[in-house]
Amino acid sequence: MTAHDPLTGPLTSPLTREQLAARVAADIAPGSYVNLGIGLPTLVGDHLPPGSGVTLHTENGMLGMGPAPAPEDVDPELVNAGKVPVTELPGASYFHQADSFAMMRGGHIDVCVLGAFQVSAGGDLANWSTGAPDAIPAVGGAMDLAVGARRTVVMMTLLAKDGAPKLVEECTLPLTGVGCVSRVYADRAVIDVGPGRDAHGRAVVVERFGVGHAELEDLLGLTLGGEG
Amino acid sequence: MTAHDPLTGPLTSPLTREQLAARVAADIAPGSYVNLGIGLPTLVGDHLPPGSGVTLHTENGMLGMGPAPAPEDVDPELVNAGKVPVTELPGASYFHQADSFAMMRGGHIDVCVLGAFQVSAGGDLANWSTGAPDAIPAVGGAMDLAVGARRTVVMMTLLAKDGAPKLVEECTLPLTGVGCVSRVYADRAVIDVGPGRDAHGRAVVVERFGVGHAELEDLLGLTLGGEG
Amino acid sequence: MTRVAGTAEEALGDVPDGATVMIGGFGPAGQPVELVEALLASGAGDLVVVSNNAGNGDDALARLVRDGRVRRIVCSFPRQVDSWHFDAAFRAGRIELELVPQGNLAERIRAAGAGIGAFFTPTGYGTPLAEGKETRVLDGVPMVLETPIRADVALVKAHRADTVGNLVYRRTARNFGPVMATAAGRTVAQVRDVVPAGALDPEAVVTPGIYVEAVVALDSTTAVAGATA
Amino acid sequence: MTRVAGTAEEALGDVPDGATVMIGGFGPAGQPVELVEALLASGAGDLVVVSNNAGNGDDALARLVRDGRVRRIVCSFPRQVDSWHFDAAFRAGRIELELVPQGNLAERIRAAGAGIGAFFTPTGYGTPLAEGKETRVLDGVPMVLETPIRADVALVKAHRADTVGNLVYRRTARNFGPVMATAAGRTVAQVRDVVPAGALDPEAVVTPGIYVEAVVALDSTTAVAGATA
Repeated sequence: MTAHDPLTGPLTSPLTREQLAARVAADIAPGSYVNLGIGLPTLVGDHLPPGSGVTLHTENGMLGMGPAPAPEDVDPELVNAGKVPVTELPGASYFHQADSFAMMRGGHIDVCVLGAFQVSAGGDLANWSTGAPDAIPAVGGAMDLAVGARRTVVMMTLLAKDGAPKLVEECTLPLTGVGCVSRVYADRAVIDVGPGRDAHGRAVVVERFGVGHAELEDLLGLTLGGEG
Repeated sequence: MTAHDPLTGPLTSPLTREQLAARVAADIAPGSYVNLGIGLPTLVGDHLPPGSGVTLHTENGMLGMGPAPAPEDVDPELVNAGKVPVTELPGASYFHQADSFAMMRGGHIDVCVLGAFQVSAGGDLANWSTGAPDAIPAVGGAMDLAVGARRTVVMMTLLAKDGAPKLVEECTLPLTGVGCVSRVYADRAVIDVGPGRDAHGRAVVVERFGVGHAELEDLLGLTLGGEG
Repeated sequence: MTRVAGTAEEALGDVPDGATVMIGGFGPAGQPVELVEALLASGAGDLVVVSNNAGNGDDALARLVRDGRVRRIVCSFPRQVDSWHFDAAFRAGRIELELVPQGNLAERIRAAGAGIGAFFTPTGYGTPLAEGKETRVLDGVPMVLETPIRADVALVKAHRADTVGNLVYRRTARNFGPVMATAAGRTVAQVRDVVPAGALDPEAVVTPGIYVEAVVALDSTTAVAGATA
Repeated sequence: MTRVAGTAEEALGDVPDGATVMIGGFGPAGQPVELVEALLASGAGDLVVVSNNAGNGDDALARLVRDGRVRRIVCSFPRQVDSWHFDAAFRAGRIELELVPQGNLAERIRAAGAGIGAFFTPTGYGTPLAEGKETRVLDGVPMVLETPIRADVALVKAHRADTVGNLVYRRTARNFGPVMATAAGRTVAQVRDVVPAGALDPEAVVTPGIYVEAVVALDSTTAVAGATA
């Protein structure tokens, strides 16, 4: 299995953040309506080819979001869900929070790309709480995004900073949503989970980046489908 | 008990339709938001004093509805809930059906004036179906209006064309809403029902027009409160 | 991504037999007349129609009913002075009717578009239209559980579209269009004209283009006295 | 009938101790800063605040929290890089938190304004935030029953009002304002300017005046680069 064309041929090492963003972007069909979660997924916007007709939704109330403004054009009343200044593209529209989440929760967004602390083979997602006892809890739109889009995918590193696998048999952190993730895009592999897992309940490797199938299984401590 | 001032003193006969409309209008506080049901209640609009600041809602999607247009200004896209052409006053706004009924159902309309086939002493309303077996059923917004406004009042003749009382102990026709009407404005009397009925469960006469208390009780076949 | 179609037929596309079709409008105001004509011409039958009314006079919806193409109608006010085709079909038992209070109709359609599985409302409690439905007293108010209404196709009329499918409406013709547009697998809008993306005020868009699969400009769409932009 | 007030204090009016107060805004965008300052100055305490965030830096909401004036906050995202006052109060157990997913927050507020007694949503199912809540599988999807959130007073920021209280907003500062305005006993809006009734396009009004008890024009309300009408 080889890496995707835009990444210029088979890779012998994990993807960089930008390569990973490009890989996610390559799977987004032209004309899609897309929500990019805060953090890593935001990078995907820079890799959507011009003329693809992809429209970005931001759940704080806008369709047709454009890239960051020039410093002199920053408008504190035009921000994305990460409260970062953005711009307005032709054909944009604004709506209030209930309408914006109705758009998300009603299944109208084609693809939602989220970050994650953990994803399970069954597609469960944990991305809002580290479970640390002294942490200040905050959830924002994470739970709505997780279950609302037609297709929810995760973009993350395969391992946490401490080396712990983030693709797991069962999530140990507080859940964001149950069985909601269909694919994980990680630095070392693209892996189908949830509805796309195989008949044995195994996550299925779609593509590997500089790592063998067995090595991937060792890293994760999981048996994975999609051998070969 | 005497008739209301605008009606120029005590009356010795039942109110005309226009007098009744004026009587209803006299009880609407300045600045109120009001919905007038189709049919008889529509007449109330003509009796709201200029400068009263009363704003009319029409449930097909408008606040700030004005009177009928001149024939040359009729716009088929500007109609009231009875599908009759109306006009737009300064400060008007348009909204879709879910927003319009949210406004009604959420308790934001101060007063809703409805017609009725029957009203019970407990404030039950029957105004959408004659119960005739061959009738084509139709309900429109009647059930939403009945229970949605802060105060729902009924404007009707006290007796049906066949002489049957329309204020009754219990409605026999299919209900529109339960315990939702607080006052009945009729050609022969103003009568409180529902939450305004007395401790004996009797409807309470507030005002009579050309008819004695006992005579009213005879007409209706009911014992009524508010004697004297 | 929204298609800009050249004709009502092209905008309508394929509507299979048995489809559920929402039709906007409150009486004639906001009724997508040419799209319903196209639906009539398409020959599709065994339809479930969701619409506030059941046709006026001999309009296209009335003719769909007359011709037995509508198996079932979900509707708040089928009876009108000129609803003779519906009246005849109903009395002959040739059409099923689900009568829904107008506010429940709007809210149930919104629920479908917004991903709400069911909701409790006071409307209809204790009336024949709530018979057999689950009830519950919430905050002291008796309420009825109502479920979403969704469709395969929604046909709506708006005033103007842009090329990415954003819609604005005109006066009380707005009525059911914006909620129906959210609740169908595919929404088709007829408009007076289609302007370039960026020509509509983003603050004033009522239906964002994400809800609109196709638009078609038809001169007749806003044929009213004193119609302005 | 909407009051046009001359100052933030006059617009705010009386907010009793123990009141539930909705505060619009998503972070700083759309936050009614001067109205919250007026609330702070009013001395009202024991408040329940409903707001997406729990204050930024030393802004008025953060100072309400710091000064122990907020008993409980209903909120989707209290944690921010500069939410030090909330963080300290929460860790010290001086404030109760009801953490609500943002879409549930918006929809529960809308439900209060729309007369919906409760609704089923998939959001949060199977997570700690749905613990103890009623669940039901609807159409094959497991859902959670959520209830309305209402307030005594809503404080919102809009871009412009007319003299009968109609509001239009600006860009993503719209966020929670329109739903909060529907869900409170009394809604107060700060705006950049107040224009005569009839000066706003009736098709573009976002919050109809029926929802607005008072408006106040404050020059600072839209203090942004490139702000236009």
